[in-house]
Amino acid sequence: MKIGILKETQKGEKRVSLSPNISKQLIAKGFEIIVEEGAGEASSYKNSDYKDAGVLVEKRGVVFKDAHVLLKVNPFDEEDLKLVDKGQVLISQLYHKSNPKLIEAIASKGATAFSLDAMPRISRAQDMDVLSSQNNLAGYKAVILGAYEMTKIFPLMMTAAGTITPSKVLIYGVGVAGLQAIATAKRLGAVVEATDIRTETKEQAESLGAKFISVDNEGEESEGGYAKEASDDYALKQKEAVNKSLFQADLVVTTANIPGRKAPILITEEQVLQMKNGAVIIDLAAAQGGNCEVSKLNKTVVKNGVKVIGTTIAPESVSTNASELFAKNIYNFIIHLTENGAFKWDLEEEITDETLIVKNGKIRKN
Amino acid sequence: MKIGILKETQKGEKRVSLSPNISKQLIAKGFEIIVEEGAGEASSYKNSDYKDAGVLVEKRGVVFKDAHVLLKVNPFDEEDLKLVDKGQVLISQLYHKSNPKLIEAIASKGATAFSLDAMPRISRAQDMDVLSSQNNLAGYKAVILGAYEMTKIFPLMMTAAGTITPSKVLIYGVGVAGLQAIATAKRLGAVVEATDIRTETKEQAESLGAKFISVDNEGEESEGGYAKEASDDYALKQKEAVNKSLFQADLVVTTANIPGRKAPILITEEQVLQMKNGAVIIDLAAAQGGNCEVSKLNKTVVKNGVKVIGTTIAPESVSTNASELFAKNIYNFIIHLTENGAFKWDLEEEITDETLIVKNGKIRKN
Amino acid sequence: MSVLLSVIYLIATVTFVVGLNKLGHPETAKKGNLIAAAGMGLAIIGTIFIHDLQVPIIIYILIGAAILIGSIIGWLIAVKVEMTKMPELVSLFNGFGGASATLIGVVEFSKNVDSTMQATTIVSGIVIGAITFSGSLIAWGKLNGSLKSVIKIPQYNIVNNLVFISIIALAAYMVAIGGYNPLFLYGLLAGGLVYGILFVLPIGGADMPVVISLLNSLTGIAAAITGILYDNMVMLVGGILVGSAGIILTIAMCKAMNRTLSSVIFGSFTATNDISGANKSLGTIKKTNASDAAIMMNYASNVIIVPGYGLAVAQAQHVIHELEEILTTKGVNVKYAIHPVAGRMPGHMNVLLAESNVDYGLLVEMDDINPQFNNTDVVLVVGANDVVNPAAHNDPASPIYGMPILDVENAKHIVVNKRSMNAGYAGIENELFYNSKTAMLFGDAKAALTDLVSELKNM
Amino acid sequence: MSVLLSVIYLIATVTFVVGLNKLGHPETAKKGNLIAAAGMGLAIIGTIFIHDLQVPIIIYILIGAAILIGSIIGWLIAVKVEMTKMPELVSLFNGFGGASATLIGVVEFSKNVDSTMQATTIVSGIVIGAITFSGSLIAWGKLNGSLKSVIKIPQYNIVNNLVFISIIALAAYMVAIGGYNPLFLYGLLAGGLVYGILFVLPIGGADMPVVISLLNSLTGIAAAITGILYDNMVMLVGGILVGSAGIILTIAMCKAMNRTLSSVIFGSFTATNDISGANKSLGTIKKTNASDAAIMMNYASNVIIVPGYGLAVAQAQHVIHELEEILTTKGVNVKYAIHPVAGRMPGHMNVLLAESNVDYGLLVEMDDINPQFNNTDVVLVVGANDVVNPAAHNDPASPIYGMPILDVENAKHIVVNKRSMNAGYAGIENELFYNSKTAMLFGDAKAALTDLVSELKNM
Amino acid sequence: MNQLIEFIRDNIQITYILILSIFVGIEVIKSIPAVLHTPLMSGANALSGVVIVGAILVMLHSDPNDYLALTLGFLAVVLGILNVVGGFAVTHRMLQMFKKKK
Amino acid sequence: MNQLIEFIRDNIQITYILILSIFVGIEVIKSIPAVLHTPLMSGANALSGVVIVGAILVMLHSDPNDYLALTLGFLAVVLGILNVVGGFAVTHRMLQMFKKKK
Ligand SMILES: NC(=O)c1ccc[n+]([C@@H]2O[C@H](COP(=O)([O-])OP(=O)(O)OC[C@H]3O[C@@H](n4cnc5c(N)ncnc54)[C@H](OP(=O)(O)O)[C@@H]3O)[C@@H](O)[C@H]2O)c1
Ligand SMILES: NC(=O)c1ccc[n+]([C@@H]2O[C@H](COP(=O)([O-])OP(=O)(O)OC[C@H]3O[C@@H](n4cnc5c(N)ncnc54)[C@H](OP(=O)(O)O)[C@@H]3O)[C@@H](O)[C@H]2O)c1
Ligand SMILES: NC(=O)c1ccc[n+]([C@@H]2O[C@H](COP(=O)([O-])OP(=O)(O)OC[C@H]3O[C@@H](n4cnc5c(N)ncnc54)[C@H](O)[C@@H]3O)[C@@H](O)[C@H]2O)c1
Ligand SMILES: NC(=O)c1ccc[n+]([C@@H]2O[C@H](COP(=O)([O-])OP(=O)(O)OC[C@H]3O[C@@H](n4cnc5c(N)ncnc54)[C@H](O)[C@@H]3O)[C@@H](O)[C@H]2O)c1
Repeated sequence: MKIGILKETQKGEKRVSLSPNISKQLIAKGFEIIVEEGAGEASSYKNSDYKDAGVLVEKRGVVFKDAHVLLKVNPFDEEDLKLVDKGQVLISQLYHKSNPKLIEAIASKGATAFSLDAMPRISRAQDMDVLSSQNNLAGYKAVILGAYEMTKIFPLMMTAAGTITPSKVLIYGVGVAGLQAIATAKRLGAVVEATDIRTETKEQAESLGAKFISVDNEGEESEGGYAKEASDDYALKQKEAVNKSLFQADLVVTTANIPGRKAPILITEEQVLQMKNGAVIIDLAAAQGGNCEVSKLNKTVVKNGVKVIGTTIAPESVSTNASELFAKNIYNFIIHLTENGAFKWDLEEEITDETLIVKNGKIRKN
Repeated sequence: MKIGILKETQKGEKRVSLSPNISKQLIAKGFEIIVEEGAGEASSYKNSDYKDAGVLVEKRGVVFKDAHVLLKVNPFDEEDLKLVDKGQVLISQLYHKSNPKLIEAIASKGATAFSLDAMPRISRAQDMDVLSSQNNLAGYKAVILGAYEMTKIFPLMMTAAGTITPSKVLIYGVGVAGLQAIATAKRLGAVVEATDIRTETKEQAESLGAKFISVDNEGEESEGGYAKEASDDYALKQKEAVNKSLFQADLVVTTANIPGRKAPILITEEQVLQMKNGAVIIDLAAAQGGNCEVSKLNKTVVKNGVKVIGTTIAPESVSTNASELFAKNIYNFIIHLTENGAFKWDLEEEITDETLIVKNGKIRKN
Repeated sequence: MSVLLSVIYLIATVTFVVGLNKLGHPETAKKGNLIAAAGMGLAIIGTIFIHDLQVPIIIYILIGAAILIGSIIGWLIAVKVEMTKMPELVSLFNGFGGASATLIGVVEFSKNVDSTMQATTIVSGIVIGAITFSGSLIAWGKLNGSLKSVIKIPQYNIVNNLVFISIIALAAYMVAIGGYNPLFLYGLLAGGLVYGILFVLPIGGADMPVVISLLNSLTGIAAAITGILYDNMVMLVGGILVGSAGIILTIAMCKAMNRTLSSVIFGSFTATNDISGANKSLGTIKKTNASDAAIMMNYASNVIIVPGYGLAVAQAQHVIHELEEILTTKGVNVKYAIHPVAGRMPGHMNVLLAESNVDYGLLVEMDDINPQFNNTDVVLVVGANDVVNPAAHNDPASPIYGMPILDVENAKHIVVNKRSMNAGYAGIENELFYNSKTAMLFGDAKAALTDLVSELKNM
Repeated sequence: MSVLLSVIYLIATVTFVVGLNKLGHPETAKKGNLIAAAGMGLAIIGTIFIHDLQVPIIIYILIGAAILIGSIIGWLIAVKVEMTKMPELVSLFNGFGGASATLIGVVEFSKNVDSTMQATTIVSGIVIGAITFSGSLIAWGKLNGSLKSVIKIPQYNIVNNLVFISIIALAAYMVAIGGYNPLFLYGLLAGGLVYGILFVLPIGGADMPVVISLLNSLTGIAAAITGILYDNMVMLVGGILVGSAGIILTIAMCKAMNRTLSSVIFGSFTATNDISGANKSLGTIKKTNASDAAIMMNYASNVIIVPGYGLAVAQAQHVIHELEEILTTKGVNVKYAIHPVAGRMPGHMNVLLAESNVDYGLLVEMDDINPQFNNTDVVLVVGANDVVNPAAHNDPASPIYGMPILDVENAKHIVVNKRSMNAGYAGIENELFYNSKTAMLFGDAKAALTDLVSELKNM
Repeated sequence: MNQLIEFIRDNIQITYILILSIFVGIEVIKSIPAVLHTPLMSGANALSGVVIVGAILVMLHSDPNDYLALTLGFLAVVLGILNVVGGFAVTHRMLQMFKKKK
Repeated sequence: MNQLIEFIRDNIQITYILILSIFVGIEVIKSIPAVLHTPLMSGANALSGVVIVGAILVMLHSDPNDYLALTLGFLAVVLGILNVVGGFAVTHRMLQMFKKKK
């Protein structure tokens, strides 16, 4: 079975779906691997690194033609699909719930597609869960980015030239990214608060040293580890509970997502206007529409002295680690889907079932 | 006595020499204060903030004309000096040892000048020591900048998608900035090593959790808390001792300075070429010529995959805190130099003696 | 009594005190046992040979034979029996001591009832000895499983008290009338035996050690009473030592089990203190305490710590580092086994342990540490659950089936610290806790580890 | 002896044991003292009134008068004297006890020398009592300052041993001949007195508490000997208790001072163990240990911790947080006073304490905390030096003159932890360490704080 | 009560010995670690075998023709020595686990 | 040596009492905190005043005309009671510092 690694085409993306190191491990398991020229460059993997690992380095067209399985980090786009053939298996993050057109296009090609972001949130799937591995890095980098953009420092310092009070950091959404953001901000000495719709996250946030802002929660249950969409009533209560902290915050990191939907708006423009001069908001949900009303993807918007940075670029900016982890996830996933180097899908099995979106041109999920 | 706050003119500088808050304290002590329009803007102090503190907000020319004492963060430049009058007292960082021309210019004006960077390194002077207060912030921000620029994360993480090894950080120069850099990198979970010519810094570095790289040191003594210039022999030994760590480092922060001289070259181009692909060097000594051979002030140079960032911009980038601390230093200094709101200089006294560079047109130090 | 014998008895008494004292510290306990044993040997030999009686040779032969037989049997039993059977053995031996006291009383009763004082000592010796004997046998039976269930006697309390009162009454009457009356004697004997049985029968097996300690204390008292009878100092002092030390020990044991003495004795009538979440069908769990766990680790060569989410919840990262440090200074080889999904976010354990400055070199990844559990003496699992759940290997129906776990089961001993028997993130039972190698150290991780550290410091 | 008196004595003996036991724990010590005192009162009253002698009323009056006079004087002295004079008072009282024993011996020697046994007891009672008496008086003199210098006697060792041997010889001879001989008696008395003086005279003032404890133990033995003479149990047991407890206490006190008993007794001949860097001209420093410092803090209401560079060097940030936590749980109000230049970089203490998760709210800036030292019971200075150096206020010549410092001198007690008397960054002496309120807790900060924590845990 | 007083009068020293022994027993055991509970109990059990001394005395004082007394005495000695030897041996084995490493 | 043996023979119970008392004294004091050293020493000192009992006995047994004995006895009582009362009182004052707060 031949696996093809494609170069990412999305702007700003520096990752690659398979690292030389992991490729080598797959080859040892009996797979063949082809990589598109220069695919690893932005993650500091040279073509020669791939060659040394036993990977064929080829032009883009060759990869599409020769590979049975095509790997990407980001969703396949129109350009890609032109080159896809019937019977090929596509693996990447497809965000199928918000991308019905893409899914139809794949189906119309008669291809098969697995979406990595559809991975169920169960313990044994954790080593294939790219959302986990990438959001984790995103949480870290969001805080670093925030610290970089701020004109204040994080820690408390009592010095001869006066006392610097610690920065106040507020985290919306205590998922994987939110937790890592808490940990990072806390390490740097900030006073951290966090809030989430799922009540079980209180203990988790506290276990990392953050203060949790509880919002009265009636019936906003979670589903399979993911949050459901919040009611208007909840949104109102949340604002009330969080506003005091928000208006004092020096850095706000928002990470709230609802799988398959637009990200909820948690900070309105009106709220931004009441924030501290010099505060920074890092909106990690920008790609899903943003948690902050004023944020624009990949732009820095300054509103009344508040910098609002809409980004998803965070994990890509630690591309070396991000690519390593992504590759390891892919490796585990491929091993899960194969037996002795050939596909063997058990559709009764939760992981395969949930991630297999299109099977030989037939859409299974939407 | 009227004290004038000037707007900084150096490119990239965001600080201001006196904050509204500290101005208010000085006014309470009987001083009058004038501020140049917009001087505080980049540190997020509005003109109205100054007004509320009781400070007069005036055009540039008016400040120069009315004030007895003129305050700046950076050295007075030619433009400034044009407006300076006989009998005025200038206070700022003058770097008089490396700026003999400036000192002569001031003297020729018949003015008086105190240089804040000439502050003796004694305990009771610490609350007037701007080098300490600013370098401290620089050390913090240098690491944040480094973390931002790197494509790796700092901490060790053992995750389902594999283990991320901790980043290795190497600090040259364990002065004020170096110590804070150690502390910050350590907090973020990096493995930190440090080296310095002064042997007493070993214990200090270790007290912050860094490993100290000792270099055989024969006769490279320090003077009054500052380092002397190193011998060639020392430089050679240093390279030997540090190279192994340098070639493995993910982030290098250099802070080595010798007061009144060019900064020593500690990392040659040849060494940079042997460093890891993706490594980052933050050269905080860039303004004094840099500790790294290839670094250029305020530029990012990429050499063989290694990013070398020459900067002094670090403290400015935390302008809010930096201005606060700077102001507090100035406050303490002015209180030290005055009695009941009028100057009273005791030239026998170490602090006054060391910082008073030009007295009524006569150069005292060089 | 000859001076020599007096001195010998005196020395024996001193060895008893010194021996008991040394038995109270792990480092010296063995020595203490030997010292006391030596003193006892001395006292026995002295008793046999130093006296001014005219004793026919046959008696010496009999005594010699009795001692030989008893010694050999005692030695063999003690050496042969499995380690796990030790407590029941103690109970058995204790019963023999009680029986011996009773027999002495029986013999003496027929000979020496001159004074009220003597009568009192003899009669109480008989009763106490008999109670100890039958009680110890019941305890032994319960521990070795021959007496399985808790036996409920109807109207237990009334029957019990009636027997007790009758014994006292009979004894008092016997002392009062003074003379020898075999009927009364055997009545008394029977009463004591019955009361011993009644006393121990309703107490649950888990509480047996406490009961044995109590009975042991009684044997001591019986010995002391016999000592008074013979005006024999070593018996008197030795017996009283055992008696008072035994009572204190009994109370200490109750405390260590978090119970009161009365709740042990009357325990079967009150509610049992179940641990929330414990699943009876998986078997029983074994509880331990900080002191025992500390000693285990103190004497181990290799200890692996498995941190989990509970460590983070308890914010016990600083204490666990202290524990690791103190063990290391004691020459124990300590490592942390970091499971990739321990905690609630990737790298959760790393953040936590970095905060307390744990050396990165001590953190070992799952794949590297798993082969090392084989020669690990003690694994300390702190607030982890799913990541050490063997269901991941064994139970295809489990939601974590197929997830790699830390194979702590391969270690010699496993100590698990958590607050209750509640499940972890995956919400499933963990068989590991019911493993015979596992001892549960219940409590908040911070408190429990702090206790461990201070126990270790005192060693 | 009447049964009642026997029982009374028995009860008194028990109160002595229980009282001593309770005296060993801070919480119960007061009660222990009262219990023992009550027992003592009982024994005295019993002795006076319960006997079958025909005693003329005049004797009762005399006894009553003596008791009244002694009680009033004793009470007044004890209540009036300043707290700091307590140890010398103990010495004085102890001397009186010894004198009492001697006097008894003197009286009895003229009456009751029937047997060797009696002679032995009486003679040794006299000698021991006399040694205690004169020794205690010398100790008292040394402590209250009347006997200032260490007095060196030429050929001390030889003289000392000669006196000792003469006493033994004379005593043995007196026992051997048996009869009453006033000359010998007073010779013996004089010998004892001289030996007591010789014994204590060369020992330095700082070691006096140990000597007092030793003499105290001797008084106990004298009392016990008198008890044997009268076949009086309460004296015998009470005296022995004091004797053996006193020896153990003496050894414990030596240990706490890091000395051996022999080095105390022969101390004046061996080198003194100076602390490196201590400056004699600034006065003397007072050393303390973890246990005392812990008790001080345990019973304080407000404690302020002053961390300095040494805390960072020792990496003791985690332990200090533990200390703060345990004090807080004990109801003590704990804060950290952060000097702006403590450590070696701006914010050094903040980084350190944040690492161990100390609540930011507990860190108080210098200007805010300085007024609070006034009502602070204990300040614990850990590895700080320059930032608490009063020279900044007092000494214009000092390099730190004019620097604001933490005014720890205003607190009631100051405990300073550092490794030696070495200077800090500024390289100057610190008078604070010689302040009478200051006690030095020497040692690496991590080890010292760990000890403090475990002491506190055991309270 | 009367008898108690009588006993005390006649045996005042024994009473002291009794009470002091109780104190020693209590003090000696105070605050021992829980792991040692079982070995200590076992050790104390062995000590309680001191009753063997009484059994031997019974034998020594027995008339060689008083078979009942001899038998009972014989049994008492056997049982007593069982307690002693078995007790110490078991304790010793239990304490094997406290071997110091290296 | 002979005398010791003699003493032991005649006073076997006293010997037990002696030895047990020594043990009790040792055990009771073992491992007390150093702050309590001084109060404890003071308390023990007060207890050593038990010698007063002997002094009283001297007085009780004295012939009312034996002035020497009476005087010495009187002195002995005064000194003894000084030791007792003063000792306990001083100890009590020392222990005032261990008041529990609140
Ligand atoms: N690492 C990740 O990225 C991640 C993310 C999401 C989910 N997960 C899942 O989380 C689980 C992690 O496994 P784990 O073994 O670390 O945790 P776990 O299975 O959740 O078990 C934690 C145990 O700690 C105990 N505990 C809680 N608080 C405690 C305290 N204060 N003191 C002592 N014990 C305490 C709890 O028992 P008591 O209540 O009885 O004390 C609980 O059983 C896995 O199932 C994993 O899949 C991991
Ligand atoms: N904060 C800043 O930015 C900065 C920068 C440069 C200089 N300084 C200067 O540094 C000084 C700071 O004052 P400070 O009071 O914090 O420190 P310090 O005056 O330097 O005193 C520290 C003391 O800690 C003790 N110590 C060292 N290691 C120890 C250990 N392991 N355990 C216990 N004690 C230990 C040392 O005494 P032993 O050797 O006897 O143990 C020493 O006297 C000031 O003079 C300040 O001006 C400050
Ligand atoms: N067991 C496993 O193997 C496994 C693996 C990965 C993740 N997880 C768990 O799954 C959960 C979701 O993780 P994620 O980071 O991918 O989630 P996510 O990215 O979908 O969302 C981030 C967070 O935002 C929160 N959120 C959504 N709407 C909100 C609102 N209106 N207000 C406030 N908060 C809101 C969510 O509750 C979630 O915590 C986490 O608890 C994570 O630990 C489990
Ligand atoms: N006592 C006080 O009041 C006070 C106040 C501020 C600073 N200080 C002390 O003064 C000292 C200097 O501080 P700074 O940060 O301003 O110094 P700096 O900025 O002049 O130099 C930074 C560091 O570079 C080191 N260095 C110079 N040449 C080197 C070489 N060839 N190789 C390696 N290292 C080299 C120096 O030793 C110094 O530690 C520090 O120890 C600081 O703690 C004391």
